[in-house]
Amino acid sequence: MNVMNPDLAAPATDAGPQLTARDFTTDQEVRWCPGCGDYAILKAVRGVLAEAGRRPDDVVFISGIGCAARFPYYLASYGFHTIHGRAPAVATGVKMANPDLDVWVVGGDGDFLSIGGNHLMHALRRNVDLNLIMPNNAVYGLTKGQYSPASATGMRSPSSPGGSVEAPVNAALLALGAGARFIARSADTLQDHLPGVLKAAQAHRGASFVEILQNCVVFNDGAFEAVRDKGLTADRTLRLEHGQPMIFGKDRDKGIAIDWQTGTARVVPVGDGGPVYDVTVHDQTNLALATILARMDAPDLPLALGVLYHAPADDFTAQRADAPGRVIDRATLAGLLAAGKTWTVGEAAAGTQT
Amino acid sequence: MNVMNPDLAAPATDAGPQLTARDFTTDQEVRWCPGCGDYAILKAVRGVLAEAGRRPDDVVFISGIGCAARFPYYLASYGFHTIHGRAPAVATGVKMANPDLDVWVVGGDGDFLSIGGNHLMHALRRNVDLNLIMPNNAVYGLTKGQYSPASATGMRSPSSPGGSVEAPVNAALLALGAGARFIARSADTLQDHLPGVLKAAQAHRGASFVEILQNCVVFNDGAFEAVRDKGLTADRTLRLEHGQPMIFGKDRDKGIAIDWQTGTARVVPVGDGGPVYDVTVHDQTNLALATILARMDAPDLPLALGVLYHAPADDFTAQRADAPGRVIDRATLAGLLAAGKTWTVGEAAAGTQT
Amino acid sequence: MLDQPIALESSDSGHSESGPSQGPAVVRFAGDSGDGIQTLGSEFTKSSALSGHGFMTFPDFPAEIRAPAGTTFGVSAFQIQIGGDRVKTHGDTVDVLVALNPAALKTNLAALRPGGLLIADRDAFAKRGLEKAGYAANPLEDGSLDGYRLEAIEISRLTREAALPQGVTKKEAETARNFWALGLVYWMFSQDRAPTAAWLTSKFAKRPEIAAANTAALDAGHTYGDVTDMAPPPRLRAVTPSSPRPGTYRTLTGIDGMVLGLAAASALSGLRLHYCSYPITPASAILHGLAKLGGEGVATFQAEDEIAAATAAIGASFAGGLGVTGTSGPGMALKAEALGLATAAELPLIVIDVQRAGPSTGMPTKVEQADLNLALHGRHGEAPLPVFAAAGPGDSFDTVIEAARTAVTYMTPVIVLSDAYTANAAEPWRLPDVATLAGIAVDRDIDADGFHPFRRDPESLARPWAVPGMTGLAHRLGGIERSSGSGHISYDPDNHQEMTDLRAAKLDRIRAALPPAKVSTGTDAGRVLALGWGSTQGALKTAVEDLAAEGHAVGHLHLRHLSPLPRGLAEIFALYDEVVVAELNSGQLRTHLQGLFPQVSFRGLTKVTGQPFTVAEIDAALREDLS
Amino acid sequence: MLDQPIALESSDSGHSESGPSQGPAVVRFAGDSGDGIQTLGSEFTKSSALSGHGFMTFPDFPAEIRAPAGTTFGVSAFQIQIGGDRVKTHGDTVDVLVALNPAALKTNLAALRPGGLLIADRDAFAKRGLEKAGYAANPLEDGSLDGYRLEAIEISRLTREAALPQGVTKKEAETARNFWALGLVYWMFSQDRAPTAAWLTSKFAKRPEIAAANTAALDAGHTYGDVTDMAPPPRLRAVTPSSPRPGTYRTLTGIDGMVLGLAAASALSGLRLHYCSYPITPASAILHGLAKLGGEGVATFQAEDEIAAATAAIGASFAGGLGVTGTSGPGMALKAEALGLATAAELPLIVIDVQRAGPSTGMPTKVEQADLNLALHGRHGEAPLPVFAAAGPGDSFDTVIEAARTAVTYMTPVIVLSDAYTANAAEPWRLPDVATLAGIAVDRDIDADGFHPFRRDPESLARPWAVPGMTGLAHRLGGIERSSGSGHISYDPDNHQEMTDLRAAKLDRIRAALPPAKVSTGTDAGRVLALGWGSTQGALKTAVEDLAAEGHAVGHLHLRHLSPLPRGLAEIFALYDEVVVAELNSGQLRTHLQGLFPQVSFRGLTKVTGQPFTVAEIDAALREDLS
Ligand SMILES: Cc1ncc(C[n+]2csc(CCOP(=O)(O)OP(=O)(O)O)c2C)c(N)n1
Ligand SMILES: Cc1ncc(C[n+]2csc(CCOP(=O)(O)OP(=O)(O)O)c2C)c(N)n1
Ligand code: SF4
Ligand code: SF4
Ligand SMILES: [Mg+2]
Ligand SMILES: [Mg+2]
Repeated sequence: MNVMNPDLAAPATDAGPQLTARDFTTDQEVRWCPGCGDYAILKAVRGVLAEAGRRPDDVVFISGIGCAARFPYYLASYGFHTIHGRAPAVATGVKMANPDLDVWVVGGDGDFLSIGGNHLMHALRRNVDLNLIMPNNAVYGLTKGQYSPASATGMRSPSSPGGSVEAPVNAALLALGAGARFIARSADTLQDHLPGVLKAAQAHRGASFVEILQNCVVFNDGAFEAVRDKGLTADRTLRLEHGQPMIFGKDRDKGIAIDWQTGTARVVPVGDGGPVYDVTVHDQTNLALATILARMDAPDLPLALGVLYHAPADDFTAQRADAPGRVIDRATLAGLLAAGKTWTVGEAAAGTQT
Repeated sequence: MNVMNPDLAAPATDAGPQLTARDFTTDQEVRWCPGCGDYAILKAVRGVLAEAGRRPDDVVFISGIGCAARFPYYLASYGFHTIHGRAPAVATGVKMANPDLDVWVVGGDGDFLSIGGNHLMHALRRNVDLNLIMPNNAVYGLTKGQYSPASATGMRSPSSPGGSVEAPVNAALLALGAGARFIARSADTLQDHLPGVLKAAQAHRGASFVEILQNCVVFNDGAFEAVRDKGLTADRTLRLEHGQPMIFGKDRDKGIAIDWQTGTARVVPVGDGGPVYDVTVHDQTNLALATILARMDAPDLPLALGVLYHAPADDFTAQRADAPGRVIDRATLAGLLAAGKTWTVGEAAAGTQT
Repeated sequence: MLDQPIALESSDSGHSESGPSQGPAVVRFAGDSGDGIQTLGSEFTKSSALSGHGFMTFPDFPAEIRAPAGTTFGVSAFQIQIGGDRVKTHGDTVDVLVALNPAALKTNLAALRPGGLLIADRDAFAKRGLEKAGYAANPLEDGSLDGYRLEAIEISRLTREAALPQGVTKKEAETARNFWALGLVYWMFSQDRAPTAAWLTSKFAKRPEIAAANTAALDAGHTYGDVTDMAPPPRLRAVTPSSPRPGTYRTLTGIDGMVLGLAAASALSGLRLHYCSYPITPASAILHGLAKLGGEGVATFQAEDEIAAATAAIGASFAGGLGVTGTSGPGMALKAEALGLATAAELPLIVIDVQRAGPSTGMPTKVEQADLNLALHGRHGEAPLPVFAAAGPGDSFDTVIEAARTAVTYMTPVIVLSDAYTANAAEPWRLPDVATLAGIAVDRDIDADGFHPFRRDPESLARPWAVPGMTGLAHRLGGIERSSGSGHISYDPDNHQEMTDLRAAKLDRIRAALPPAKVSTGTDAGRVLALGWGSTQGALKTAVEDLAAEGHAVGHLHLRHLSPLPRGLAEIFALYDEVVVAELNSGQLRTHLQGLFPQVSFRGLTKVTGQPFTVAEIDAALREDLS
Repeated sequence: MLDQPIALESSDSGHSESGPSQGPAVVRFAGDSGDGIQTLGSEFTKSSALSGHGFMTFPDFPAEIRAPAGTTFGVSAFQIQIGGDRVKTHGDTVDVLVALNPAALKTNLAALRPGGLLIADRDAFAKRGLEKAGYAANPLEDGSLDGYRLEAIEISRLTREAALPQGVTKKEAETARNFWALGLVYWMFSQDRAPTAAWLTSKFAKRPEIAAANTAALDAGHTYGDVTDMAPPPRLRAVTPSSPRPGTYRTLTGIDGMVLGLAAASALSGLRLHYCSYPITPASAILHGLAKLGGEGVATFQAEDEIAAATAAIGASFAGGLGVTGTSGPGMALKAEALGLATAAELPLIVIDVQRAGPSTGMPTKVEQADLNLALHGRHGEAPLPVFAAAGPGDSFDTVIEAARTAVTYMTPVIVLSDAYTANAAEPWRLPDVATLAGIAVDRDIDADGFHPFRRDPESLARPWAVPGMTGLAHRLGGIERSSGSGHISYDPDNHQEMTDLRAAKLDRIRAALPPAKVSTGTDAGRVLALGWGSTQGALKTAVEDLAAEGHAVGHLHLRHLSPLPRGLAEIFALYDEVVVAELNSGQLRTHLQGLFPQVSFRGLTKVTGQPFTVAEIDAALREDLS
């Protein structure tokens, strides 16, 4: 099967002149550390916005607090750099008030998974039409390097000098558990991959969750070397495509076969030597498959990139009963005030019932 | 295969006289509505505690706020009725301070899944050795009947008179996503099932999450009729047993077959007419299978009860480096104060380095 | 036979044990949660209103959702004071108590004044009922009620006899006994049964026999008064019906006032209302009330917690809506950080706190005014914002509209305090003429040329409310300190001082536009000024009116604006020897005012029992100072 | 050549533009974040300490984690004041500024006093560096620095020449230039290089050539001062070394004080410490410091947010540990509800708030004292609890121990306020004799017979701290109002009043046990009392000392106990004409005190710029009142 993913088609553009990344660039000096992965993500986001063709005036970026959460300052759209962890809730309010806006939410792994985990979960569950992108550097960058809920067990940091004893959360799996209907993964430096994923997320109506592996050069350098190292990436990552067998490797000589009895994945040889028929075909609507893909990791398995799960459903604002622009008017108000039992007092004080 | 589940074996008991449910009963009048499902859960909990044989003095119940959260008042152990949503965090602190205690956390679907969702998720991820039990009545009982994150879409309630537009969270799936290692489901009235599940949860070292379907007679009566109705339950529920084919029905004539290609379950006939070999065997360590089981529901599928997923791992307090009872002493303190560079001022004011 | 409305004898008024009530009468219905007590109360209220009475009502629900029948903690009660215009509270002590079972008697008897009339259903005082209520002996028979005028009537039997012929079951017949009691009370106060009969007919349109059974019980109770030789209660005498302003009236609770006030703010501003909340007692009812208006252009959002509710409301305001969030104590504590953000970002936002007894979970259904400090001071950093308080149901409507006007005009969050008493109390309310209500101006005519998100209106100091979607006004807001004007991130020391001062100056501008403070009742100068805020208004006003009528030099001033305070307070305070600050906390406003008016002699009159002030308590306290 | 330590000439002292400094000298090092400025600062501090100087230091980090090299927002600085015992601040204005690049000059020049000595690395002032800093012309050459004494030295070249022979690369050689600069400054203050050389040797034990290169640079800088005809700075003269109390000393920051104080509280009480926190600037460093003690019997928990941190600490206390939670502004706002629970449940808990500039995210690295209101009042309901403030690094140690003692003795949460200044400032600290520190008594000797969780000690009003696991004491706590004694849920009105009063009375008991207030500096009575709290202590004390020395009738009183306030304040206030309350907010303590002491004339001295007070500012303000 080679099913076309409808969401990867170019989204509808508003009429107007062709925009460029520059149209989405503010005059604010970008203040991440030199070499920070956020630069590459910013570049991809600007490019995707330009291509999507929505006027900057109709685009909104909401963020919490953290290095990643500085995004709004660097994008010439409307923006709101709010408080730590609450961006998904703020964005839900924005979308309620104006469902026509293209609303993006940006937060780091601390912002989204630690203090903000519950808001993220509920935004996903409600399927609010937001593009939630999470630069995951598996560390608290802005507060100088403490381990985060996404950090590997054993990570040494100022708050875990003996090594963290906590199991990391798997962001994609968490999103699945919360009921998300669009879950994807990419990485900062993958400029041939990240834009496509972002475009698909934007096109998806409902909550789209995108985890972007991001290098923090200062506090967690090299945490995602497998993805970022040009030499390793082909062998250490799997680029998912809906309807395609899950094949990877520099020479595209390896495949992923799912053992359903145990719910685990293993690598099988492909091509000359190997039996191709073993390779499982990616079905982005199969949630059970997605849980297996989400958990694949080194050393034995490649990291799954791309759209892990996609199963559209009605989105939150579309389902809300009332017309979103409707405002109560004075006539209606008068009716409401007088609803129920009333009585009238005339010049003479006798009550009459209405 | 008929693998014995080691966790269903009777847990070790402390020396001491045999306890009864009465030993865990306080003098406080139980104040739930007559007919509330919480009575049955309380009964089961008391029974399990008595059987487990831990002294009431070593047992702690922590709860948030809600009808379900009143549990501690009715159990003659140590107890703490804290604030809405925060019970898993309070309990984490209790366990840190004294890992030897048998710590239970009780909260409703609002307490655990709405305001407390993040604390639940992190307690599960950290695998803190807590027994987290969640009476799920799919409604906010104590605040008089608003829909909850567990309520079915379309539920009419004081805060959703036109019907809720939100997709419910699937508690078991959420727990899976959070990385829980023991996930089970039962129901208030299933007194032949609930105690076993609670026992298994208690025996599991690490965070055990138990969803207990619970009838709120006042605000959501009959929400779980399929489970509670003696006539329906055999056909509408599936009792999972590790290593056993998933067979159900009054006449045990139906089985569950998983279609792995789509990640879905379907009902197949068993016995005389049907091909038994189609029926999938339950493997409680298969996370992908658990995601499918967690989502099975009426009208097409039976609700899965029992242990959905169980994959033990080191628990949080066991992994923490320091001896849990250790306290810094004065000698150590003196060393800490003098650590690093010091200098001494004698009677003559000249500094000398040490 | 009485052929006139009745009320308290004025001969016995003054300042006896039972307080200073003069004209009005206080009736209290009590029974099991399943007995339909609240229905009975609302029917009696309606009938009282139609008879031209002023009134104030207060329901008293059990804390448990549904306690076992017959237990003391399952008792539901409803109290109403009726009488002339002067009725401002639901009454200190009860003149007529209707007790439908032993538990109701046990938990409500303390409210009945000595010599008051007690109507009890003798049939309910059987062994089982007495046991459940914890009575060793039958109080109707053991002489323990000798200090009251007891009418122990076989209400159940009489109801059954009246209702059964209407074709209902025995059980259905018996449930009509609340209407039997209502009929008797109607007789006592010469009120019209027709509206209640009409309501029964429409309510049970599908089961006309039930309507008939209840109506028969109502009539039977009425007739019972008429035909027995039951004398009218000794202390009851003719009530002067009130002479209210002409107009159309309705019954309004504090919750209704908030709900309708918010709807009005939306209509008056043309801004879509976004009410974001997480259920909590007693604030939830606002969410319920607004949710019902979903089809009319009002949006509600039940968030996952109070922080999400507050921040979603902030998001809605950022996107151009009227963001409102409402909660009670514990939820208010959780919103502190979000309110700091709204203050920093200078976005309009209304935050309603329906206070309840604290600290922590406290007593969720009970009244207290102890969140004032939290409202005034409960944010990190210097984060000043306006705090208003609603003094009653009708005042809730006005206050919340003013809050919306202030929020939008000055681009600021505004806190509105209500409490568990005002929320649930009901009073007659004259409908405003919607056509003449002043609009709330929203300035969206912003020039993109030279636009800066923190360039201020020189008068109001408000920054422009540019909204996503507007052309050429894209900008970034944030909680990090912003450069005055441009809004860019700034760590400049002088800028921080300037912005801190500007945020404070906004409150000065609001203050300048407020109506000056005014003594509303009593004498304009003299010995004592009774100062209050919020739900204590009725009791304070009544007590001061009475004292002033006696010739005491005492005034009453009630504050809606707690921050900024209105102008003219110092001048008013100077006219009295002492200012007594009455509040249901340990003295929060008093301490606050003392800090601002060091020269004034303040005295605190406080109460922290979860109960409102009685008029008698205030009377006694003021009298102490006056003597 | 100088052969003596040098410092400010006293001839030019008094109250010139540059403030009232008299004996001590202020040195500031500034350079790029990558230049090792903080290392340089700590080496100079150590050397100063060993030379017998009193000192106070303050680092000035850039806000960005790692800004591009050479930019103004990437500049890191370190300031130290050294001199006699009187050094209590890091100094108002700088006597010697070392600027390693143009950006450092640009952002730090304003701190240098007119005529002060500026040492710049001429080599760094090339085209690229000047551009990055935004200089159009080279300030070293365009005359713009004429008001200072400029020493523009080719530090990079000289360092390279000294270091290269040690066998390092050119790049490695150049990074040693901070040590070259340090060598020169050591020469100026006649300080010993040996400790720094020793430190270099051990630090680079694995790369001896690096150690050698840095040591060579250090020596070269020193020699440069020695051999060039560089005159000593005109206003520098001999410093009298301080004559501190005999004992063993170390350098202590406010963070160190908190960390060690908590460790001490644990050792003194025998309670295992559970520090539960969520990272936030500047409080995170406490978590880091305690985490390092993981092997020593201290438990830390990095929670998922501040609410979890607070509630986990409450859980730890419930289970018998010493629960502590620490945070800064926004996190403090989030803990409000949890603190209400701890107050209601009457559990010991320490809550540290290292204040930073607000509102909202504000300016996270900057100092402010604007969370006082939040600490005093930021809970719903009546939820009183003690609030203490640490006045400096050493005082942090003492304060947090006292907080622990109070929490345990009275079964109450206690808030300890610190701030971004105290947290990062360092001073010399005399090690206490651990053996003689008073223990913190924990009473676990509870009789199961007649045990009730809310039966109180008649003296302290503390309830018994029964802990899970203890035999026969199983009980239930909760946030719903509890019956006095039994602790059962109670909605009884009188009980609620009683419990409210008891919670307030606990603070009275604490107050009774506090040492009475005391004027610490200046005259015991007179014109003006300068009142402060927290990190303003150094500046206030210095200014008042100077003024009193001039003969003014001015005193200084510094409050550690903000709630309850110590006894004796009213009496002290009465001895002065005016009380000036100095604080880094808009007047929070002043307004609070005015509310409690209406008869006292308070004046506010406030500053909200994110910067600490200078001595000169306080001097000027007090002088205004004194004249
Ligand atoms: C309420 C609150 N708590 C804590 C902080 C401090 N804080 C700011 S950002 C952050 C975490 C940053 O980590 P992450 O979200 O992963 O972003 P990154 O910097 O790594 O991009 C924390 C803990 C805060 N600003 N507010
Ligand atoms: C901070 C806070 N917010 C809201 C509430 C009000 N509240 C109490 S219980 C509850 C939800 C109850 O639902 P659930 O947890 O499902 O328990 P149930 O009553 O259904 O057993 C809410 C919203 C509260 N007590 N505290
Ligand atoms: S600290 Fe890490 S995440 Fe933050 S800007 Fe620097 S490199 Fe990027
Ligand atoms: S409201 Fe529902 S959940 Fe609560 S006690 Fe009553 S029946 Fe049980
Ligand atoms: Mg991160
Ligand atoms: Mg529930």
